[in-house]
Amino acid sequence: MSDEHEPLAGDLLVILRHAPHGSSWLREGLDVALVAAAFGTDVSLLFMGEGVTALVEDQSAGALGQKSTAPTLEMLEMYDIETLWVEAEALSRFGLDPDELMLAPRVLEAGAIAEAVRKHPRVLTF
Amino acid sequence: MSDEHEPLAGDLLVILRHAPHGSSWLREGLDVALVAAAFGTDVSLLFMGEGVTALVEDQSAGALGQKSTAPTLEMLEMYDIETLWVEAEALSRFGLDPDELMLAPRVLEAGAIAEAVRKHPRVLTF
Amino acid sequence: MKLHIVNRSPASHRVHEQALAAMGPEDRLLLIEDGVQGGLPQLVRHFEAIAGRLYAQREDLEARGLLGRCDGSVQVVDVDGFVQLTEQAEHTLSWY
Amino acid sequence: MKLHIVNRSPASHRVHEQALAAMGPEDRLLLIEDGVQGGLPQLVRHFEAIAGRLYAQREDLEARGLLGRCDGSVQVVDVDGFVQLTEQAEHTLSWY
Amino acid sequence: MRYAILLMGAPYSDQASHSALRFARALLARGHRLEAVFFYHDGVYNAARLSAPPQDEPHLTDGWVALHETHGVALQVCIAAALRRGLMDEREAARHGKAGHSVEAPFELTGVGQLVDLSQRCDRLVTFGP
Amino acid sequence: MRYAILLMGAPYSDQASHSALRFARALLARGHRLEAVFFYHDGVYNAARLSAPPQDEPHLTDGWVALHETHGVALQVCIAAALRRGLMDEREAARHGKAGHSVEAPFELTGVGQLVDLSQRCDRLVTFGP
Repeated sequence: MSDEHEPLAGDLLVILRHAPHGSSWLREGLDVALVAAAFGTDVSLLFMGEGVTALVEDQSAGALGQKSTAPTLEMLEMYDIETLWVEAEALSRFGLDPDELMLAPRVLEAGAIAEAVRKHPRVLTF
Repeated sequence: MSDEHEPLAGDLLVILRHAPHGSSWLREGLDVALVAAAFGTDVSLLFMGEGVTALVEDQSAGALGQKSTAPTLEMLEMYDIETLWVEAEALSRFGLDPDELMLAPRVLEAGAIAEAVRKHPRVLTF
Repeated sequence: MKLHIVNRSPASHRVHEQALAAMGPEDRLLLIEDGVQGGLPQLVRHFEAIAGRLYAQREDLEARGLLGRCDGSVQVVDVDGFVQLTEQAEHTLSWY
Repeated sequence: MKLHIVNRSPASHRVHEQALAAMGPEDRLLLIEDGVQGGLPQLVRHFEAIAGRLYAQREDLEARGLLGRCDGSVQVVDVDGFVQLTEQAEHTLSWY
Repeated sequence: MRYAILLMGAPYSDQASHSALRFARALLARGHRLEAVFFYHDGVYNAARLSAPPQDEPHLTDGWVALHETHGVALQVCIAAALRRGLMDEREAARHGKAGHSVEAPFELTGVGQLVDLSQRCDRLVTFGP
Repeated sequence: MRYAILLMGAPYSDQASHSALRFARALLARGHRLEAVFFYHDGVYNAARLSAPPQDEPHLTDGWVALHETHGVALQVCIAAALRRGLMDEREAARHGKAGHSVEAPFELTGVGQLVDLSQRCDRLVTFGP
C-alpha cells in the first residue's frame, strides 16, 4: 500500500457501531471520543454498521424525551474531531446517500477500513 | 391445517434462544419454565437459534466455575416437562445431528414452529 | 391472531427471522426501537412474506429521523396504536 | 499485527463481519465466549478469508461441549495462550 | 383489560425501560388496568433506589414509582435475579449480614412464581427485552 | 508489560465479567502488571457492594477486590455511567441528598479521562464487551 492513498491517521480511532436511541452505546462511545479530544488526543471517528444511522438528519428526542445524540455530533468540530469516516457497505445496506448525512463524513470502502485501523496506534470499539 | 399433524399443545410455551454460558438468558428462561411447571402449568420448551446448542452433550462448568445448565435440563422430566422441541433450521445451521443431542427433542420444521406457537395460549421468549 | 414485537435491526441481527418463523398466517409484526430500521425501503424486503401485516412505531421512527424514509408498505402506528394492536391480538410475543 | 476478539456467534450476529472488514493481512482473530460457535465446521466458512489466523479459546469450547467438534483449521488456545496473543499483537480490538 | 408488563432490559443501557414506561402510560390512558410490572434479567436494575440520572433525562425509577402511586401498579422484582446483581431490600440485607439496602418500597422482591401467576391472571402480558 | 482492562458487561447477565476476571488472573500469572480495570457501560454493575450471588457461583465483585488487594489493581468505575445506574459512593450520595451508598473502596468513581489515560500509559488495553 502506498502512503498517498492511506487516510490520515490520528492517535485514537473510535468506532461507533450502534444506532441512536436504541441503546446508550452511541452516547457512551461519543463521550470517550470527546473526553479524549479534550485531553489533546487526535481522535478519528468511524461510523460502522448501525452506527451510520447516527448521521441521519432530523433526529429528535426519544420515547420519554431522552436527548438526541445529534447535538453532540454537531459539537465534534469544536473539539477538533475532524476525521469522520462512514462505512460504505453499511450505507448501501441502509440505502443511505452520503450526501444526505450530517457532517459530510468521508466514505470508506471495505479495504480502507482495515487501513484506517492499521494506521491508528489505539482503537476503541463501541 | 388438520389436527392430526399438529403438535400436542400445553398451556405455556417457553422459547429458549440463547447458548449456555455466554449469557444468563438460558438459565433464566429455564427457571421460568421450571417454576411454571412446579405451579402445575403444562409447559412446552422450544430450543431455537443458538438455544439448540444447550442440548450438546459433554458440557461442563464455565470460565470461573459457573454452573452448567445441563444438569438443570436433566431435571425437566422430574418437573413433568416432556414436550421438548428443537428448530430444524438451527440444527442444520450448526451442523448438529438430532440423534447426538441430550433429551431426544422432537425436530420442528419451519412451518411447525408457527403451529406450535399458535396452539399455546401463552408464549414467553428468552 | 398474535402480535409479534421486534426491537432489533434486520441489518445486524437475525432476530426478525425467528419472529417470521413463528408467525401464523394472520399474525402481525410490530417494529419498535432499533427494529424500525426494518421499515427502510432497503431493508423492508426482509418482511416480504408478511406484506400488509407489518407495523412500525411512529415515535421510534421520528426520534431516529426515519419517519419520512419509511417504506409505504409499512403501517405506522403511535403508542396508542401499539396498545390497540395488543388489544386486538390474543397474545403478544417479543423477539429481542 | 493486531488481535481482534469476537464474542458473538456468526449464527445470529453480523459482528464477525465487522471484525473481518477491519482486519489487515497479518491480523489475527480470536473467538471467545459464544463466538467459539464459529469454530464449528458448519460455521467456520465465515472465516475462510483469514485461514491460518483464526483462534478459539479452549475453555469456552470445553464448557459448551464443543471442543471435540471444533474444525481442524482453528487454532485452539487456552487463556494463557490468549494472553500470549495479546503480547504478540501491538493492539487488540474487541467486537461484541 | 388487565395487562402485565415483563421488563428485562437495564435502564439507560437500552431502550427497553423507556419503551415499557411509555407503553404502560398509553395503556392506562386507554382505560385499561396495569396489574404489575415484573422486573427480570437486567430489568431488575430499574429498582435501584440510588439511581441519579442527569436532570435532563427521564428518571425511570421515579417513573415506575409514580405509576404505582397513581394507578396502584405492583412493582415486582425477581429476587433471584436481583440478589446476584446487588439489589436487595432491608430484609434481605439483614439476612445476608450486610448494612444498607438498594431496593425499597414500592418495589417488592418476589419469586418467578409471580410472573407465572401474572401470565395466567392477566388478559395481556407484554414483554420488553433489551 | 503493563495491561489495562476495559469491562463493559453486567456481571451474571453475560460472560464478559467472567472472561475479564479469568484473563486478568492469567496475565498476572504470566508476570505482567495490571494497572487497572475500567468499568464502563453495564460493567459498572460489577462494583455493586450488595451483590449476593448463590454460593455455588463465582462472586465477581469479591474477585475484583481480591485482585486489588493482592496485585494493587486499581478498580476505576466511570462516574457518569454509574450514577444513572444507581451506583454511588458515600460522597456522591451526600451530594445527591441520599442516605446510604452502593459502591465502596477499593472501587473508585472516576471520569472517562482515566480510560483515555490508561489507553496511553499502558502497553495493552483489552476490552471485554457484553
